[in-house]
Amino acid sequence: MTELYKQTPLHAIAAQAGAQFTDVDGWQLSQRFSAVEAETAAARAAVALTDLSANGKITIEGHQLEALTAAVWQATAPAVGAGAAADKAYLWRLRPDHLLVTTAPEDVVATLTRLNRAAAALDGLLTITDLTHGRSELWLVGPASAEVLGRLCGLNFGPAAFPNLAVRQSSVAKTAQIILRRDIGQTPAFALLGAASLGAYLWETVMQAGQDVGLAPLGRQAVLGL
Amino acid sequence: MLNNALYRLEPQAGETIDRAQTFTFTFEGRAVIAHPGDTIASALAAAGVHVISRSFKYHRPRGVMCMAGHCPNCLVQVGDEPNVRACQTPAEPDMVVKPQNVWPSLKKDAMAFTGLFSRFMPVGFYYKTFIRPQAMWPLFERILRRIAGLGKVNPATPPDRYDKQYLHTDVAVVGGGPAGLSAALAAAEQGATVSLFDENPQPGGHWRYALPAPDDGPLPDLAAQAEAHPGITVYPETTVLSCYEDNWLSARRGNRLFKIRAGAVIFATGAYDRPLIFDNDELPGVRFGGAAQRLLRLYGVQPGKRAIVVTANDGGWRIAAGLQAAGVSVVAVVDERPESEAGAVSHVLQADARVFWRHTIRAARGAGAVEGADIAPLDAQVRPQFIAGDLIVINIGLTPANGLLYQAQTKISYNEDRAEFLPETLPAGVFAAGRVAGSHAGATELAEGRLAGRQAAAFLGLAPAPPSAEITALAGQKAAGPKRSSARVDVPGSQKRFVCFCEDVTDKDLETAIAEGFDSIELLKRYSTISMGPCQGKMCAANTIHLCARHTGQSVAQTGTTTARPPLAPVSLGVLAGQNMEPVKRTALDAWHRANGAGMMVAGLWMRPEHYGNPPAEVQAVRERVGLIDVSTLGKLQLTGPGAPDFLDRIYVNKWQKLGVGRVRYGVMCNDEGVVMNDGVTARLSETTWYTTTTSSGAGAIFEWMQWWLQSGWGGEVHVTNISEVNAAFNLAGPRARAVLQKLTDADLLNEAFPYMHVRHLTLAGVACMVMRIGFTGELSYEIHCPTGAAHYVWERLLDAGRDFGIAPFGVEAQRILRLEKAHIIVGQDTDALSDPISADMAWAVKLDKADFLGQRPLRQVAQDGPAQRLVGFTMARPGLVPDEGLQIVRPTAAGPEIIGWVTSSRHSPTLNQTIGLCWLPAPLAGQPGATFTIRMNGKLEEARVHHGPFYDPQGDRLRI
Amino acid sequence: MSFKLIKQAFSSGQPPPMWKPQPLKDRYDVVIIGGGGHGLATAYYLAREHGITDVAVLEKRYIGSGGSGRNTAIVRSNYLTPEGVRFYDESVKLYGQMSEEFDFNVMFSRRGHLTLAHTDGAVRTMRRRAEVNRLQGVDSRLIWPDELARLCPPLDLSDHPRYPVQAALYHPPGGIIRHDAVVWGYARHAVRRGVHLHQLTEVTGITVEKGKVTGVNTRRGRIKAGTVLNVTAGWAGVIADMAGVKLPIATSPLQACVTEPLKPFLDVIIVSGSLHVYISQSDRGELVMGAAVDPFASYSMRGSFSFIEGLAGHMLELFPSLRHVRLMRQWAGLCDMTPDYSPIMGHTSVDGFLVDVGWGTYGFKAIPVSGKMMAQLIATGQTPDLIRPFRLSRFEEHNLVGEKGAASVGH
Amino acid sequence: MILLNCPNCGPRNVQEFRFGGEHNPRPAAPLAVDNAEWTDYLFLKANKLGVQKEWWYHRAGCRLWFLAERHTQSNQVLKTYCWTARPNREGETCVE
Repeated sequence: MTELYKQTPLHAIAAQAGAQFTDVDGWQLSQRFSAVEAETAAARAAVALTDLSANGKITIEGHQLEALTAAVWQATAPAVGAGAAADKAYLWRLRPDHLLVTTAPEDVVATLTRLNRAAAALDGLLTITDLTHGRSELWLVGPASAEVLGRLCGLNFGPAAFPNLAVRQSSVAKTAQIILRRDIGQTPAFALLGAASLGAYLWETVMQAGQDVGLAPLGRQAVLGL
Repeated sequence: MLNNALYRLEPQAGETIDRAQTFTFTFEGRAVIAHPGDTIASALAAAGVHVISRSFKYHRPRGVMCMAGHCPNCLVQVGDEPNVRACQTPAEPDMVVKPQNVWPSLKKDAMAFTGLFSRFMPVGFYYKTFIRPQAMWPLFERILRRIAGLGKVNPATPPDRYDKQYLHTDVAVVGGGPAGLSAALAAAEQGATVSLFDENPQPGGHWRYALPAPDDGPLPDLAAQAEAHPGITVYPETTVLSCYEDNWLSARRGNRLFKIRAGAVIFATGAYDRPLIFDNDELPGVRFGGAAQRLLRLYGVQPGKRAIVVTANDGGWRIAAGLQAAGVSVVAVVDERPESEAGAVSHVLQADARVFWRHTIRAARGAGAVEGADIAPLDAQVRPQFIAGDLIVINIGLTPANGLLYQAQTKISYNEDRAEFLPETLPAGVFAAGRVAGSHAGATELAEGRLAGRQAAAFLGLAPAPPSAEITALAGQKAAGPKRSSARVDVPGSQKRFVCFCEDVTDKDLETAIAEGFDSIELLKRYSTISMGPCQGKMCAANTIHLCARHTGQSVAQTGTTTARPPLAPVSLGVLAGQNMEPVKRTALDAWHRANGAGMMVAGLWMRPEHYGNPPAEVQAVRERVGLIDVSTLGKLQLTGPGAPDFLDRIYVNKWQKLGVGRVRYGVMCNDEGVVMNDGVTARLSETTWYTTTTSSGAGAIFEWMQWWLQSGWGGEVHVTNISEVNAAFNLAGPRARAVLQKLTDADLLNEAFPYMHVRHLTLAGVACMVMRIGFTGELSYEIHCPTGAAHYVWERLLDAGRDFGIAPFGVEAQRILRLEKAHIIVGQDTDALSDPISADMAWAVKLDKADFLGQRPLRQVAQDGPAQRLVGFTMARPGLVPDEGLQIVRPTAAGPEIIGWVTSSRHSPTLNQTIGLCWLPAPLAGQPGATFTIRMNGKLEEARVHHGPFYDPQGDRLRI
Repeated sequence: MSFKLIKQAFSSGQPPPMWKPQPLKDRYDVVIIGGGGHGLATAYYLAREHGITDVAVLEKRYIGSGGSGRNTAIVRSNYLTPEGVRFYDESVKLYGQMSEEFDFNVMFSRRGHLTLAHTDGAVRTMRRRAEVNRLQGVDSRLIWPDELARLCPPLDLSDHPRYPVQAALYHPPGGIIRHDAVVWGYARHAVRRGVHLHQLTEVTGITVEKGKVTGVNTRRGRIKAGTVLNVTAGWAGVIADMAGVKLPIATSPLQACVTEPLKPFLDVIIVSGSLHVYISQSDRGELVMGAAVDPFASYSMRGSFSFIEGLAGHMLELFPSLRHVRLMRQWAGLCDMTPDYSPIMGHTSVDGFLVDVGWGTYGFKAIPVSGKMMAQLIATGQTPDLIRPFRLSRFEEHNLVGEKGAASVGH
Repeated sequence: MILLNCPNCGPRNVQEFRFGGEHNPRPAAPLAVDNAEWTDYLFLKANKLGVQKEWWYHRAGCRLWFLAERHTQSNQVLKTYCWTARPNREGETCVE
C-alpha cells in the first residue's frame, strides 16, 4: 500500500518552508529544507529545529512497570525523571505509574506487540496506548538549544538540573509538553512532545523565539548525519 | 544648531563618552550635538539647555536634578515613546526629542499661568470645585482631560521585537557597586553560581563617578575580577524591577525581560540623593551631588559655571573640590554642621570661596533657572544673604534604595542616629549590603558585601555560616562610620516648597490635608496624591513621613510607610508582554479547509470551518445526498479496566453496566449541584475498553474532572487516558452515506450487521478506523475516527468516493441548523450555569434508581418537585421571522413586561422553510404544545408557539435506513 | 468654583476637618464592622433616613483601606439577571446625585462602558444582557465594529488579533468615579449626623448569647451592641467565624495596575469578556487596567508578576499602539467570591448579626444602594424586596441567582 | 510567583498548576445527609486565614492531583503530598 501517506502535524508548515519530503513507513517526512551540510553546520554551531513527529510514542499506565520492563527488555525501569536506552526503544519514567516508550517510526508495531504480550502475563491493570499520532515531536538540536528553551519554559535547563537522558513535563510557550533530553553525539538535543493540534503553533513560536541565535529548520537527512 | 561646546569640559578620567565621534538629534526642533555614550540629558546639558520639561500641575520649568532616573524632571517624548527619562536614555542619531504637555513651547508655556492661581488650587481642590451645576461637570471634565497627562500615544506606533528569558541562579546580586561586586565574589568563591545585575552600562556603582574618601585607599578593580570569575555572570544595563515570593525576580534589559528564580538574593542597590525642601527647591539648576558628579565624571559636562554647594557631610566638600578641579568656580559651601563636626575639609577650596558653617539654603532665586541662593544661619533669625551662582548642589543626605527590600517583605525601620530607613529583619534567603544597609565608608561597604556573599552561600548549604562575632564586629564598624544624612528635611520659607515634584505637592498642602482629617500616611497619600506620580515616591516618600509625623505629633516609626509596590522602575507593556504567544489548535485538515473556500471561526483554542460559502446548500446536501464535516476537535477519552462501568455510572446520569460490546450510548454528565457539565457518546469497544467523546470545549476540563474523582477517592481499577489528538474524526452524514462508505471497505454495512448506535472497527482505504453510527444531524451517519496522521488521506478518499453521490463538505453553521432541526441541545448554549438535565428536556437520560452518582440528590429533588423552567422547541407565528439568540421571552403584566424566559437557539430551517428554535419557558407553559407566548424583538412582542420533539423526522426513521 | 474654596483661599487658618475624632463608647445600638464604602453608606442612610445615630463604624486600619480603596472604580448596571440589573441601576442613579448631595465632587464621569465579545457565544450572552437591561429600563445595546470604531478609535478591530472583536455590549450610563471621594463623602456626612467613626479599631471577637449577638471585642476594649453588621469584603469569613456563622465565600485577590500619565485618548471603558481584561483612562491621564480574579484563593495582597505579564499581552492585542506605555504601579485587593457571583445581604442564623458581603469583583458599584437597603433592613427588621434574592438562605433553598454569566467576566 | 513542590516532579512555578479549592470531602452517602450538611458540602467554605489544606492539579506537568498545606496570608507552602496511600518519589508513604 505504497500510496498510503501519513502526514505529521507540521506537514503544511514544512511544505511552506520549502521542505522536500521522503516516505518512511508510510509517513511523508521532511528530508531537507536547504543544503544538508548547511543544516548540519547550523545544528552543530548554534541550534536547529526538526520535526520527528513520526517517531513512536507509547504510554503505559499501571503499577507493574518494573515487572513489565524486565519482561520486555530485561532492563530495570528508570526512576521518575530519568530516561534509559533499551533494545530499539528509549524508556522515560514520567510518574511511578506512567512510563513513556519512544521508538523509531518503523519499530512501533513490534514494540506494541511485545508490550501487550508481556502485559497479558502480568496481573493488575496495565493500559498500553499508542500516542504516536496524538503527539507532535519537535527536536531542538545544538549548543544554544537550552537557551532557546529558556525563553519559552521556566524549567532549569542547566547541565546539572537537566542532564542527558532526563525527562520533564512542563509548560512550553503556554502549552503542556513532555521534554526529553537525548544528545546526539556531543550535540545537546531536546525533544518536545505535545498535542498534535498545537504542533504548528509550537514550531512557529520556537522559530521566532530563536530568531536572534540563528535558529533554522533541520531536515531528517541532516539529523541522521549528526 | 546649539553650541555643544558651551559646557563640555576637557576629557575626564573614567568618562564614558567617545569624543572622537559626534552625531545630532533634535530637541524641540533644534539640532543638538552628542557623542556616543551621551544620554539625551547629558548632551542637552553640554549644550547649555537647562529647562527640559514642565511640571504636571503648575507647569513650572524643570531640568536635570538627579541624573539617575529617579525624579520626573527630565521626562521627554522620543518619537512614538512617551515619558522617556532623558538622563538614563542613550542619545541616538536622528532621535526626535520633544518636551511633553507644553503649549506653544517649553519656554513660553501658556499653562504656566496656573501658578498665579495656586491660592485657589490647594490640595484636593478638585473635590471642592465643579460640583454645581451637576450638568456642567462633563464640560469641566473635558477641559481637565485636555490639560491632563504628560506624553502622547501615537496610534500608528509600529510593532517591535520583544522577548523573555528565564534564569536560574544560586545567588542573585542586585546592584554592581562596591558592596555588590564583593558580595558576588565572596559567594562565587564558596562555589555558588552568581548572577550580578547592574542598571548601568558598566558595574562599579557610585565608585564610577564619586571621588572616594581619602581613607578609602586604592580602589581594587572588583568589576574586572567579577567579569573574569567563571562562577559569576554580569548583566549590565539590566534593571531589576520586582521581587516576589520564593525570590522570584524580574529584570529588564532593552526589549528583553529576565524572569529569575534565585536561591538567595543579595540587595546591594545603594542609595540616592534625598531632596531638601526649601523655597523654589525644583528650580532648574538645583542639582543633587550625585547628578553633579555624574555629569562631570561620566560625560565631561560642567553642571554649572558658578556653584553653591549645600551639604551636611564631608562628601559635599569632596564634590566642591571635584568641581573646582574641573574648572567650575565654587562660590560658596554651606554646611549645616558646626565646623567641629566636619573632617579636615575647608583647605581644598579656592581662596575667594565663601564658607558657611551652621547655615543652610533658605531659597533658590532666578527666573526659569538658578541665578543665586538665599543663605541663612540655622541658629539665628536674620535676613538671608543672597549669593549669585547658576548651580546649587544639594548634598544633605541619602535615601537607601530599599524598594526591592520592601517588596521582599523586609522589616525596615527608621534609624534615628543615622537619619535613614534601614533594614531591621530580613526574610530567609534575602540579604542586604552596602549603602542600602547604611554603610557609608568604602571599606565597610566591601566588608559588608563579602559577609553577605558568605551568608548567602551558607544559606544554600555551600559553606559554613560566618561566625556571629564577625557580624557584630561589622555592625560596630558601621555604627562608627561616617554619617551621610541630615535629619533636617525642610527649611521654612515664604514661597512654594515642593515635597513631591511629580504632582507639585507643597509642604503647606500636606499640612492642610492633615488638618482636614487625612492624618494617616495612606489617607494623606490618597488625598494629596503625593508619591502617586512617575517617581512613585523615590523623591518624596521619606520626607513626607517626616512631615506627617511632625503634624500628627507621632514618631517617624509610628507614622509608618506606604506599601512599596512593584515595579521598582516603570516598565513598558511591550517588554511585559514579550513575544506574542497565543496558542492556536489546528485540525489535521486545517490546510485543506483553507484551500477549499472554508470560512474559519474561533472555537475555544481551535479554528474550525464555519461554512464553505453557503450553509443552507450544505444543509440540503446532508438532507438529500451526503455531507462530510471535520469534528476532530471533539474530546476523546479512553477508559480501561474492570472498574470502568462503575466509574461511568458514577459520573454520568445514565446507566452503563449493561451496555454491550459494540454498542454506543449518548450520556449527560452533571456536577453535584445537578448542573449539566457535558454530553457526548460513549462506545464499549471491548469488555474492558471504553471510548468516550466530550464537547470540543469540554475536552481538557472533563479529563481533569475525571482524574479528580479517580485520584481523590473514587479510583476503582480504571485508567482514563486522553487520546483526543490521537484520532481525527469526520461525520459522513446523509441518505447516501452508506453507499459512499461501502466504496472504501468490503465490510457489511447493512443495518443488521451495523445498526444505529453501534460501533465497528473498519478498514477504510487501507486505514484502520473506528466508526460509530450516531445521529447528531438526524440523517444516516457514520462518525469515522482515524489516526490523525492518516486523516488527510482518509478525508480525500471519502470525498473521491462520494463525488458520484454529490458529496459536499459542511461546516459548523450547517451542523447547527441540522441539529436544531432535530431539536438536539448544545451544552453551554442551550444550557447555562444553572441548567439541570431534567429541565433541559433530557429526563429520559437520568436514571435515578442507580447507586450514588454526581447530581443524584438535586436531580431527585427536581424530579419530585417538577422543573420550574423547561427547555422546549418553538416556531414563529410569522414563519419568516427569525428571533436572534439571546432575545427575552416576555409576558405583559400590569406592572410592565415580565421576563419569563429567553431564546437559546434559533435559525431559519431550509429543510422545513420556517423558523425553528429552542427556548426556556416556565414549565406550565412549556408543557402545552401549541401554546403561544411572545418574544421581544426590536421593541415589539412577536408571537411564538411551543413545539415538542424534533421539527424534522420526529420518529427518527431516517437514522435507521 | 465652590464658595468653600474661595473662603479657604483667603483665610489664613486651615479648612474645617472632614471628620472629628469621637470617644469610643462601650455600647451602641448598631455596630458596623468595616469602614469601607458599604459600611459608611449604611451608617449614613441609618442616620439620614431612619434617624438612627447611636451607630459606630469600626475600621481596623484607615477608612477605604480595603476593597473600596483598591478597586478600579467602574460603575455600571449592565448585568444578566433582572434582579441584578434593578439593583445596580438604583446604585448608578444614586451615584449620579452624590456630588451635589455631599457638596463634594466625587467626579462621576459617565463615559460609556463597552464589553467586547470575541466569540459567537459571547455575542449571544451580550445580546441577552442587552435585552434584560432594556426591559429594566437600563440603556444597553449590542453594537457592531463600525460603531465601536467611532466610540474607541485606538481599538484594533482588524482580524489581526488572535481573538478578533465581533461585537460589544454598549452601556452609555456606565462610568468611572473617584472611589476614595465616595468613601470620604459618606464618612464626613455620617459623622456630621452623629455616627461615630473609629479607625485603627480592629474587631477581635463577637459575643453571642443564646443565639443572639450581644457585642464585639476590639483591640480597644469590649463594645455591647443590639445589632452587628459584618461588611468586611475580603475578610467576611474571618469576621463571620467569630459569630459562628459559616459563609459560601472563598477569598481571592483581585489585582489592578496603572500606567504613567498620558495625554487622554481613551474616553470609554473597555472590558473584554473572553480575554478577562479591562481598561479606562483617569482624568489625570493614567490608564487604569485590571483582569479576572487570581487563579487561587489567598489573603495575600502582594500581587504577582504573571498578572502584569498576562494583562500586557492581552492589552496589546486590543491596543497594539500601547507597547511603549509604561506600567507604573500594581496592587491588589481581596474579593469575596460566591458560588453564583451574587452578593450575600441580610440575616444570618445568629439573631442581630447581619451581613452585607460576597461582593466578588463588583462591590464598589453597589455602595449607595447597599447602604440604603441595609439601613432599611436594620431599621425595619424586614428584608427589602430589592435585596431579597441575595439572602444567605438561598443556598440551602437551592435558589441561586444566575449572575455567573455577566459578572464573572464583567468588571 | 510561589514554588509548589509537586510530589512527583519536585518544585515548580505555581503557573503550572490548577487550584482545586479547599479540602472538602464529599459525604459518603449524599442521600443520607440532611440539607444543612449537604449545603455545607456544596457551597459553604472554611475560607481559612491561616494554614489551609487544599487540592492542586499539575496541569502542565504530570497530571497528578495532590494535597498541599499553605498559609493563605503569606502563600508559604508548608508541605505537599498525594492523597492515596501509595509511595511517592521519596518512597515515604503519603497517607491521607
